[in-house]
Amino acid sequence: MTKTKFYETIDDILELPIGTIKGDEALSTLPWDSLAVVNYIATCNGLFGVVLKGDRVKETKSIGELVALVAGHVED
Amino acid sequence: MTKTKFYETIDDILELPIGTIKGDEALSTLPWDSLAVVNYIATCNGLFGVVLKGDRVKETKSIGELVALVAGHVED
Amino acid sequence: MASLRIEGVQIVGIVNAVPDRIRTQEDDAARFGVEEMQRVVKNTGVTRRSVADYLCTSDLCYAAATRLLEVTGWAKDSIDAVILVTQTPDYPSPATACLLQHRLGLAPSVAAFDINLGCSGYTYGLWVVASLLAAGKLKRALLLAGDVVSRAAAPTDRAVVPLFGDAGSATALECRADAPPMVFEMGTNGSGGIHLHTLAGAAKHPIREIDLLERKRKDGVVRSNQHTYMNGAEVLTFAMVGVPPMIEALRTAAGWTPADIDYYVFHQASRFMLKNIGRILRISPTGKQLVIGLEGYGNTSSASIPLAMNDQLTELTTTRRKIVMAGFGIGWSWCAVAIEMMPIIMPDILRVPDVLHPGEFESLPDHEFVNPSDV
Amino acid sequence: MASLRIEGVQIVGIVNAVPDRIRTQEDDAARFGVEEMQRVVKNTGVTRRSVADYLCTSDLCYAAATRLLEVTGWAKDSIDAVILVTQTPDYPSPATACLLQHRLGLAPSVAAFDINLGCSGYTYGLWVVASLLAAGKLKRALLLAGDVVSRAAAPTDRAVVPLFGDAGSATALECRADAPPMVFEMGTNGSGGIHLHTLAGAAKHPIREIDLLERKRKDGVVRSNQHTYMNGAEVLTFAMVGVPPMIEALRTAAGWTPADIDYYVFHQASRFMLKNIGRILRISPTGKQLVIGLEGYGNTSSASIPLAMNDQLTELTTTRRKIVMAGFGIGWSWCAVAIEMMPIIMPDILRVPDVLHPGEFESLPDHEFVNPSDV
Repeated sequence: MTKTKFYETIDDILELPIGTIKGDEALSTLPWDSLAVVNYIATCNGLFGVVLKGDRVKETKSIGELVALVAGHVED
Repeated sequence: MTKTKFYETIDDILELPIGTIKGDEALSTLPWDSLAVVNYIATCNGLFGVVLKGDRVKETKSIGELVALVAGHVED
Repeated sequence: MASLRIEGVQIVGIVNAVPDRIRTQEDDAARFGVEEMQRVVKNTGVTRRSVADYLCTSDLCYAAATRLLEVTGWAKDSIDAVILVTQTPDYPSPATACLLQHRLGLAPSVAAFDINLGCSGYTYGLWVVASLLAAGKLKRALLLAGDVVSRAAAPTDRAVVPLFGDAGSATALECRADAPPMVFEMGTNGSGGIHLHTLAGAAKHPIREIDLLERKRKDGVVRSNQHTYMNGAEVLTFAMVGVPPMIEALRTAAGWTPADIDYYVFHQASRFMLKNIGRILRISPTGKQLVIGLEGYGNTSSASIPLAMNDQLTELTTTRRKIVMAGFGIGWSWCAVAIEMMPIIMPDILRVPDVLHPGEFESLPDHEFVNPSDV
Repeated sequence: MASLRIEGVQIVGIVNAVPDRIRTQEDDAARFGVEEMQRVVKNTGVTRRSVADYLCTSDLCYAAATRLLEVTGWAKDSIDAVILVTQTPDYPSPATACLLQHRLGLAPSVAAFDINLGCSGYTYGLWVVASLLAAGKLKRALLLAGDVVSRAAAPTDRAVVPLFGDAGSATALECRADAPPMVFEMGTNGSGGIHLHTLAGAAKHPIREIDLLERKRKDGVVRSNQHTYMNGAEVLTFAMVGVPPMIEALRTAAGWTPADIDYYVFHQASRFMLKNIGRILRISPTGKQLVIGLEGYGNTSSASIPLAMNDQLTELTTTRRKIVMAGFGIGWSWCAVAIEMMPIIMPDILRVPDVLHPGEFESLPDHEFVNPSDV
């Protein structure tokens, strides 16, 4: 998946207008809550078959770190 | 069913030697208890398809009265 | 198993019944606060629920089954089996389905039993009843599925109370040689059982006095051990991660492309869960393929799938439709089915007066204390 | 229905497990008196019972199922379904079968649910599992049937305590094209539900403090509302009047003459009941056709039929036999089956150490009180 498309997926998860996420946001500036964590995990599972650990996702601080968790599935 | 055969069935119900019941016994002289009542009801149901009421069976005082409850199914 | 196919069984009719007692968002706001309820409703999508203060699963399913027999015109002695799926039976024993055999006036030749499942219960029930009909070449069966979850919830549990409603359903199934096949996909992961359970009240944990105490617990909820425990985040994770692959496997097994499917009727867990499962499955959020019918009823556990169809898909009474149903939850347990439904009989949702139906067991003289002062 | 026939499913093996804790007639005499126990034993035929102070249905069925997988050599991932029949589950929810999926290490693709039935449960369970296998063309299933009735009885109830034992069973069933048919006859009469029930602990009657009081009742028994209530005379009447016609109907449906039948394995309710049902059916009291296997185990509810076969019919491991099984009781509910059994795998009855298996739900941190002094 392209990075742009994946950012749009995160827009979807966070119910933001498509094109909001640019890739350098800190999660503290976004509506990133426990529901979003679950949503992100389930979405990556559905998109890539990757099973992310909840604790690892909760530790992340930025969109960049989130994308790094599925590196290899998202094009640079 | 013949009367003799039916008396043998009652022997069976009461766990008495075959030939014990002659037909004129009072129930008070026999091991006639609540289990025997249920047994008699179930046996008449099995033999004749007759559904006897528990209260009617409990009211009886003698073998003669018991047989009268299934008159028509036991030959005179 | 991977998936399985049942031939020659058809859904003929569905009736749903809910209590006539309504709790609104405003009612809940009085307890939980206006802002909290706005946040809750945004996630759950539930603005009002039908809840029973008095009605039991039996009462709701009795109302639904009685109406179902009327609208189908099925003679009582033509029914071969009545199977109840519930996690909130009337009594620990006997099975509520046995009591309903008598109350509905069905013949003593009817087979009856209860299956203890919740959110996965309706689709599991369809599987069991369809199998019994097909394997035994029976004629007709009633599948009853219902729960009164609201009665098992701690009154101040804000994760449970504003979300759950009560409902009972009755589904008429019949053997018909020309019925399209039903394709099922199901499974179980008992390691998730801990996240949604009732602790006390059966053999592992009979109720002692301490179990009745309503006390604040480490998760912040005030409840007794007789109340339902739910870890919402775990339920959400299970469903969102587990359901999409199940649906994909089912579509493959049924030989259906995503475009073939008219409707997805999932267990109505919460709007958030449904929307995001739909997103992961790439079901268009603007179309009507993904059925969401919980706004007026809440999550009604084993009754939620038939209730959502009744609420949202009245066209099923006139039109042949390809439907994917999926139940998932407590256990963890899940079951999905792909059915091409012929037009069914489905009258309006019944509203049952929420009055007490005294249990006949309670009035048994044998239960009376010998010395009435011994209380 | 009148009766029905399932084709292509075979019983491959049976394992039974009982607690290693034994209560003898002498132990019971210490509570109920020597003469009373002589009278009781004369009727029940039970001189000792295996009872669990700690083991649950899950533990006994787990032991039986584990051994069953060993002796059949069945791979865990070859099992398609695990169905538990019990009226004494571990928890009100989720289903104990879901927890057993995890504990047994079965694949998540396994279907699992509980059926709430007691004395009629084993034969009902055979019907359900055979139907699921036949209709879905599944490969293999485990039918678990077990109860810990002794744990639900009031300790001083002399009608219940000296009669009931605890046991769990596991039966391996498999689809085989050449399996002889199973012919079933079943039914329900919910008007009898009142005579054998548990009053408190579900939606109709949640437990309050008053329900926990162990008090003498009008029928002379000291019990709480959480204990099992039984009207023995009504149970006896139901069984003795109802079972013989069911067996006659089944023999007709199966096309078997009385002479064709090698063994009658009825629910082991009590010796009195079995002997007299046998008498009404004209089964010779001196022959071995009527299987009575309750002397060492008591009435073990849903496990009593497989346990009696294990105790009395070791020849089933080597010899093809025509068997009539019949379960009947709580509900009222009844189910009989005529099966020509191929030789089965059936190792010795397991004796399971009666030790506590702490429930994982109890140790969940979320259940802890915030203020530990709040007890």
